[in-house]
Parts: sequence; structure tokens; C-alpha cells
Amino acid sequence: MASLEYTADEMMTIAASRALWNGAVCFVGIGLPSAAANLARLTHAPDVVLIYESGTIGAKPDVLPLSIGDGELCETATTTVSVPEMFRYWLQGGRIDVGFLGTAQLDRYANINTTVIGDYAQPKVRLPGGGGAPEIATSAKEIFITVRHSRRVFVEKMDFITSMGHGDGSPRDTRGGMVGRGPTRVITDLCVLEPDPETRELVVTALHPGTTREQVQEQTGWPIRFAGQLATTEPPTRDELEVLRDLHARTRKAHAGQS
Amino acid sequence: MASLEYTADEMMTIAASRALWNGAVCFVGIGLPSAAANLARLTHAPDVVLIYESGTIGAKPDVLPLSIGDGELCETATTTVSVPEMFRYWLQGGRIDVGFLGTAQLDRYANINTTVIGDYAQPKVRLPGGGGAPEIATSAKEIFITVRHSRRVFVEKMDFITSMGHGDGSPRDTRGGMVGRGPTRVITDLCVLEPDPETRELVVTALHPGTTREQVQEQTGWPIRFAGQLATTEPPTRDELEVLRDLHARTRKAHAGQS
Amino acid sequence: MAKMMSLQAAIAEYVRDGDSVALEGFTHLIPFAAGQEIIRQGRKDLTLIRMTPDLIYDQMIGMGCASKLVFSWGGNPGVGSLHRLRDAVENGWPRPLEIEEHSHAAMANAYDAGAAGLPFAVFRGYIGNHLPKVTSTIKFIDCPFTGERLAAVPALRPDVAIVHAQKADRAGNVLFEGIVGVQKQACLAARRAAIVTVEEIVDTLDAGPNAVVLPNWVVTAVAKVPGGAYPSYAHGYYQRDNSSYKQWDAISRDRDSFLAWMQEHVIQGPTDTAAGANHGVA
Amino acid sequence: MAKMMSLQAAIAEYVRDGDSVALEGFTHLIPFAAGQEIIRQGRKDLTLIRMTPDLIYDQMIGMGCASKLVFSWGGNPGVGSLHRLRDAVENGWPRPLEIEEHSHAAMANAYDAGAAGLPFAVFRGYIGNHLPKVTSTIKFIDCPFTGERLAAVPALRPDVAIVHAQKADRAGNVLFEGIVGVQKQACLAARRAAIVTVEEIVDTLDAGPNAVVLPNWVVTAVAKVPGGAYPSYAHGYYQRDNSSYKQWDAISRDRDSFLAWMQEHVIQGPTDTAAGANHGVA
Repeated sequence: MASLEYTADEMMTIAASRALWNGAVCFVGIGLPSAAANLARLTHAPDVVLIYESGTIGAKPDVLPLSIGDGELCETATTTVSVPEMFRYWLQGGRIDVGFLGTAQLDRYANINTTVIGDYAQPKVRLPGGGGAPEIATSAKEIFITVRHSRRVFVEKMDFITSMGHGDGSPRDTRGGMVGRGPTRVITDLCVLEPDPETRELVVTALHPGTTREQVQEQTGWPIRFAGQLATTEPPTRDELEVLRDLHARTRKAHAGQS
Repeated sequence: MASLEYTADEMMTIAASRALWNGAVCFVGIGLPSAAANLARLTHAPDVVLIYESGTIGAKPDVLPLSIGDGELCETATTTVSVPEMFRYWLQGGRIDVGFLGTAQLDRYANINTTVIGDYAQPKVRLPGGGGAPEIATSAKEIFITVRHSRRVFVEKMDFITSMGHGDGSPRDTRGGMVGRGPTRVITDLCVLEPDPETRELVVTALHPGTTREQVQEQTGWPIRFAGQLATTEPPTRDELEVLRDLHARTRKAHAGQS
Repeated sequence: MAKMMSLQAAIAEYVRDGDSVALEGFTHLIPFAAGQEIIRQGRKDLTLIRMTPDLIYDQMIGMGCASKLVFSWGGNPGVGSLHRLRDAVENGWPRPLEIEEHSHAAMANAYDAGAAGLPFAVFRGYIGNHLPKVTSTIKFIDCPFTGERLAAVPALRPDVAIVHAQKADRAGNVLFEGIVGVQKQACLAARRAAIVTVEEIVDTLDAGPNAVVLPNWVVTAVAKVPGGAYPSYAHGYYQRDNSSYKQWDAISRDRDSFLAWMQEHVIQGPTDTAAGANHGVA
Repeated sequence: MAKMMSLQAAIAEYVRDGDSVALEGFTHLIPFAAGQEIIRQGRKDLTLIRMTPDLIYDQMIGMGCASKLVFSWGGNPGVGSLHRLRDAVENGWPRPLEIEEHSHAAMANAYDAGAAGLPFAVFRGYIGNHLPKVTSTIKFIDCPFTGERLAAVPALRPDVAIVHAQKADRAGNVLFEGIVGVQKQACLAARRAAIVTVEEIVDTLDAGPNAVVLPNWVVTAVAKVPGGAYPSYAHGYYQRDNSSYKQWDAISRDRDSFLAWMQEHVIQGPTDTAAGANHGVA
């Protein structure tokens, strides 16, 4: 069988989608996480429960939403609740298996910055802010992060922590089980990273096919560590690629059609 | 015009109904308050808003409910909310003009006991308890109480305060306007009582037609005071009586018919 | 994920002696059939939690299922006392009953806090009354911004919540309509299991986008029990049988007549799938 | 009791310079027409409150209406930055903008507390991040039962709340359907006025018993503005115009092109009753 052509972005989305298991209850961030979560639902995890912070529970969108609250999410959901209820009963209530986040920056402990680059009061770049992420990061049982790998993102030192990953590497205060385990996996277009069980520093545990250690180090702002047993990500299957491309094609058509 | 025949109970309900103004938002206790509030709605106050603690807002029942949550209340309401929302957004939110309560006992400061007679741990009579009343009594802008006048009810000393009236007569702590004025009127089958503006002790301000001061004192467990300008309640009008009797007849028929 | 079970099997599997159990339904959708199944299965030492104990808790208390009651209004609505509750509190019959007494506002907030995963609820309440003197779980805290003193109660987190609803779909998603009380909160607050009896199982709930729906993954078991709320009611299915509530006053006033009635109507009475049947509502 | 008014009259009567104003609508039912009417009427020194500022606050900020912004996520969803918001924060153009920044959980809880008449909200949040360092209204309190440290924020109580809904009946009762966000909470939290624009006025709302309805006596003014949420959307009426959101990125990137667009589309643009008309949605 001839090897399939695919892009690094496709590999990233497919690798991220595989992290979700069937039946997982997933609080979905917009953008890359939403693409991965919906791909999971359309492939190996038909019963994954997708929750968007706009209040939609069990959304099954046919196309990817542009915003966190597109009409498609509500129309296909099991039910739609108010935003206070979403954050109180569903997120804080400890019902979320996986919070799936993107980010603008992250550090070696998978702390997230989506607030500001430079000084908060005199910012160099003002980013959108935290939204739901600061509490998703602590209330969901575990966190997956998906983001494109680059030195602008994987930084040695961040100016601001918007959402806690593993803090300074100290063990988490789980407050009677109501605070989750934090980031357990970071999926990029180059590799998969997981926190070291001891130090909680991110370690590359799998390289996507064709990626080298040097490429990863090149795009990471600190001296990156690799796991002793470094795996290679399974390449996309024909089915995964087809479903993902169909999803993107439907999405492009739908969003272009609304004007 | 020949004078109308009516019972003391009818006079009580009618006098109580007149205390509500058109457009008042009334949190309605079951029993006597519900009869009075619905009579007001069917006579001079068609736009009174009736709220029951079961969550029904703007109920317009055709017959009197036996419980606080009969189906009739929901079917005729503008909307029905959850019980936490009812107590949080609607009562505690400061939106209730009048809390209309009944009681098992009350004292000279219109404090209410619906919990226990005798010692709490070794009760002589165990009453149903507070229900919504403890917070209705403090969160509604003012409180009307309607109850049949007797020494068993109007007691010198109560074993338990379930819902605060005017406490020991000290001025109320209104907590920035979020705590109401407390009981402003008590309507019985004999008379109308109001708190003295200075001492907050209940004072008889109007006698129902045919009632004597002696009768009121006879049925009151403490030396009762009468206002300097003691009024006589207007007797029921033909219309009030007719509407009330129709309401009771419809109610009897409806409740008997369900078995 | 919700399992479709018989009521008998659901109670047998999830309700244990010594559990704290909340059977909720605020005047509407009261889970009578489930409570009676607990009686038939002879559960003991339960902490029964319910805002308005109603006839079903009068029956459970009178049959000796409970060692503690957490409640905020314990009467027969529009009729008078719950005589079995009173007999337990006043005379310890058939066994002593510890009570933890609150106001509705406190319990509604405590369920809300339980559903929200918070350890406690804050509200403006318990002002000027004696309930804080007799209920040890009532505390007061100060607003960190204004200094206002507010009431606090621990979140309610029953081991098991049991409610009745109009319908479930075949996947186990549940719809409540009408007076919805604290049922959703009670189910979300439950630590071990949320059991729902329903009037019917349907292909699709046909609910509006913002209807009160519990998704199947927060429901432990669904049992079809038509008439399961009788003699309370199910909006859209049958009305409240007010005459049964009135008759209960005489039945329950006396221990013997109570026991005889329970024997005839509950112990020897209908099993789950026909709960309302001999009341003419199924 | 809700007054039926034109949007122009409602803004003129209830929104004053210096007010705190919350225009809510979480991605859905965003009250664009009302925000643009505020721009046309030249309001100044507003404290703008909104979880997700979106394009409408970008426009209001860029036109100089605001001196302060309270928010939790300030981006163009799925597209990128809000350039006018960034220009105000980074460069003080057209005027300095003070910001009070929260998380969604904090703001949702703060609206909930405002609606509930509480002075503050408690939630499990702001753990391990830097927002409490930069936002002075974030505090922490201890649970009086478990000792757990929890976050606290003051209740949100805007002077005026402005929202868009699908319909009102002739009495002024308002129905929201679909993604309902915090609109009900914002209206109930408002100190002086709750203004609602609606797609249509109907004889009867035809809502389920538990639909999200604001009774007319908590609504100050209802204005019929078909298309009033465009280019966001109104579930059941029209879809989100995603291309407008994408085009906004280029329009708003530059001060001059922004001002020209505002002049053409808002200042000289449609008045309230025809808000969506030239966008082809009315």
C-alpha cells in the first residue's frame, strides 16, 4: 500500500483526536481542540460527549464552529444550559473528563498564557485573555493541549500565567478530588509531550513520522527532554484523513456560504 | 340595599385581599394567603403577580391549589423556574413586594412560629416547620399575615421563632435595602393589626363590622392595644362575596373530582 | 451511562442500609413508587433528605426505614400534619428519628452547592429566627467585600438521589417538565447514584433547546414506572389526587390503621411496573 | 412593567454618560443594534461589562464610548484579535481604557450573584494563575465547614443591562431560546434598567413551561429590532454571518478604515427598526 500524503497540521489533529476515548466527556476549546474532538467523534469515539462553554452539552456539529457558540452546536446538542450553570454544575461540579485547550504560549510545566506578552499594564501584545480556560485547567480531571510547535509558543519564561499547568512542578493541591490532574498530554504538529511523573516537566514521548529530535529542539524555547522510550506516532490512516478532510471541506463551504 | 350575610372567614379573606394592590408582586403562602391573593386577582387587582415557592411565577389558577405546587399553578403561570432559582433570583433578589404568610402562632411583635410547641428536642406538638417562610419574612419588601384570631395563635410567649417579624421591637437591620420592612399588617377574622411605628408592637387598627374590642382581647394572649383612630373595616361588597364564593365552589368541585 | 433497569433491580443495586438518600420532587413528580420499593426491600438506618417530606416519607418513616431526616417543611400540604413523622419525633415510634431542620432557602441552596461541586452555600437567610440554635450545620460568614453577614450551610451530597420524570429516551436522557423543583440539582449532587423513574420511554424527547434535561451520562439508572409519582402528579400525564392526600390524614393518624394500609397497599401491593395501576392512573 | 419603546428612545432614556452597562449575549443574540445606537447617541465614560467583548465592544471602544472594560475574553472568535480593544489597551486610542479582567467562571458567577441579590460569588477558581495579581476585585475565602480556600468576586450589578431576544409578547414578557448565556442574569442584576431588543412582538410566546422567560415586570423596555443581533445570530431567525466576523479583522486593523466603516455603516447607517435590513436579514 502506497504511503499517504498528509500535512503536519493533519497529523497534529489526528494525533490529538486519538487521545480521546469513546464516552469521554470533553470540554472543548475553539480552534484546534474543536477539530480534534470532532474528528474523534466522527471516527473512533462516536459517543464522546462534547461540551462547549457556551452551554451546549453533547453537541454533534456537522461542520466545525467558528465561535464557541455557533448555532450548529445548540441545534445538535442534547441540551443547552445557561453559562453560569455550565461553569457551576458541569465544569466545577467535577463532571469533565478532559479539558481540551489551545494556547498562545506555554512553558516547560505546561502553564498557559493567553493574556499578555510584556508587562500587563504596558503590554507588548495584548492577547484575548483567559475565557473559560483558567477554571477548565483546574476543574477538568485532566487536560490535553494542542498547539503548533514553535519558539514563539514554547517559551523558556512566560510573562503571565493565565491557566495553571503544573505550576513550578510541585505536586498539585487537589482539594479533595475537586481539582484535576492538570495537563497530561500536549499534542503539536511535531510530537507528543507528557509531563515527567516526578518533575512534571514536559518530556517528548512520541515524534510524529519524519520529525527529528533536532526539529523539536529547534522549535522549543528551552532545552527539551526526550523520553527514554521515544515512540513514533502512527501515521494517519486513510479513514482518519478522509473524515478530517471532509470535515474541513464541509466547514469551509458552510462558513463561506454565510454572508 | 339589604345588608349582606357573610361569615367571619369571608370577611377575613376579603379584608386580606384588599391589602394587595394591582401590580403587586406577591409571594403567596398556601391556605388563607392563597385564597386572599387570588381573590384580589379576581377582583380589584387583576395584574397582581402571584408567585408560589414551587417556582411558578405569575400563576393565575382558576381554583385554589391544595398544595403549593398543584399543576394548575404551573399551567397558568408566565413561567416556572427551579426551586433554587426561585429562592435565589426571585426572593433573595429583592423582587417581592409582599410576602403573604399564614402561621400557627404569632407574638406581639408578629414573630411567627410554625416549628414546635414545647421544647424543640422533646416537643409537645411538632408543627410542619419553616418551609419558605424564614427567608420570605426577611427578603420580601413587606409581609402580610393572615390567620384566624385565637388565644392558641396570638400567644404571650412563643417557644420558637421560625420566621422573624419585628424580633424584640428593635429597629430592623435592613442590610443595604436587601432585608425588607417585615410584617406591616395582620388580618384576622376579627380585625386588622399593624405594628406601632415606634415600638413595633401589633396594634389593632380596624375592627371588622360587629366585632368588639372585648372579643379581640378575649382571643389574644397578651394585653392588646388599640389605635387611637380605630377604624371599622368596610363590609364585603356583593361582588367580593360572589367572586369568593364562586372561587371556593370551583375549588371544592375540582378537588373532590380528583380521586 | 444510564442503565435501563427495573425499579426493583435499581433499588436493590444502589440503595444500601445506612445510606443518605434524597427522594426529591417539589409537590410534583414525587417518586412514590421508588420510596415504596425501598420499604418493600426493608432498607434501614437511612438518612432521608427531602425539602418537603410529604406522604412518601411519612410512609418510609412509619415503616422504620429512617434514622435521620433532613428537611425544611414536614406537613401534608393543605391538610395538616404528617402523623408518622410526628409520632417518630414526639414518641420515637417505630424508632427514634434524628432531625436536621432547615428552611427551604437553605436546602435549595445546599442542593445547588452540591450540584456545583462546592463544599458550602452562601445565602441571605436565617435572620432573626431560632433555627440556627437547633441546627448545628448553620453557620455565618462575612462578605469579603462588603462585610455583610450571610448564612452558610454545607452542600447536600446524598449518596443516592431518586427522582421521577416524565420521560427518558432510549439512550437514557431524561426530561423534566412543569414544576421542576430541585430534582436536577439532587441528581447532580448525588455521590454514588442518580436513579430516575419515568412515565414512559420514548424514541425522542421532543424537548425545547433549554428544557430541563439530564444527559444519560449523569444518570445511573432509568426505570419505567408509569404512575410512579401517584398520588402526586406528573404534568402532562395525570393530576394530583388531592383526595388521597386528604384520606391519608385518617389512615396515618393511628399506628394500626397505618400498618394495615401499608400491608395492603405497599407490602402486598403493586410492584414497580404497575405502581399507579391500582390507583387507576397507569 | 415593560414599556414598548423604540430603541432610540430606550437608549436616550435609560443609558447615561458614566453608567456601567452590560450588553450581554454569549456568541448568540449579541445586541449589536443597541450598541450601535449607543454609539450614535455619543455616550461617553461608560464602564462596559461583557464576558466576550466581541465586535460590538470593539466598535464602542473604538468610537470612544468607554473608559473601562470588565471582561473575560476579548477576541474575535475564530479569527483573532479585537484590534480596537488592543489599540485602546496598548496605545490609549482613542482614549485610555481601564480594564478589569476575569475568567468566564468568575464573571458568570458574578452575574449569578448579582441576579441573586448577593454581594459576592464563591467558586473554585483562580488557582495557580496570575489573574489575582492584576485584578484587585479577586479575593479568597475559606469554607466555614471544610476550610477549603475558594475564590470570591463581587457581584456584578450594572446600572443598565441590554440584551437581544427572539420575541416578546404584547405584555412585554420576553423569551430567549438556544444559547442563553448570561442574559437573564444580567437583566436581573441590573440596578436601573433592563432593556431588551427583540426580533418580533407576538400575541403569545408559545414557550414550554420551563423556557427561559423574563416576566414583563422585571423588564424596563422592549424595542422591536428585527436583525438586532446581526452579524451574530438569532436562533430560529438567522444564522451567524461568519464572513462579517472575518472581514472585521481587516476593517478594524487600521484606525482610518475603522472610522470610515463606522461612519458609513453606523453613524449614517440604519436606525433601530431597520438594523439588520441592509445586511439582508430583516
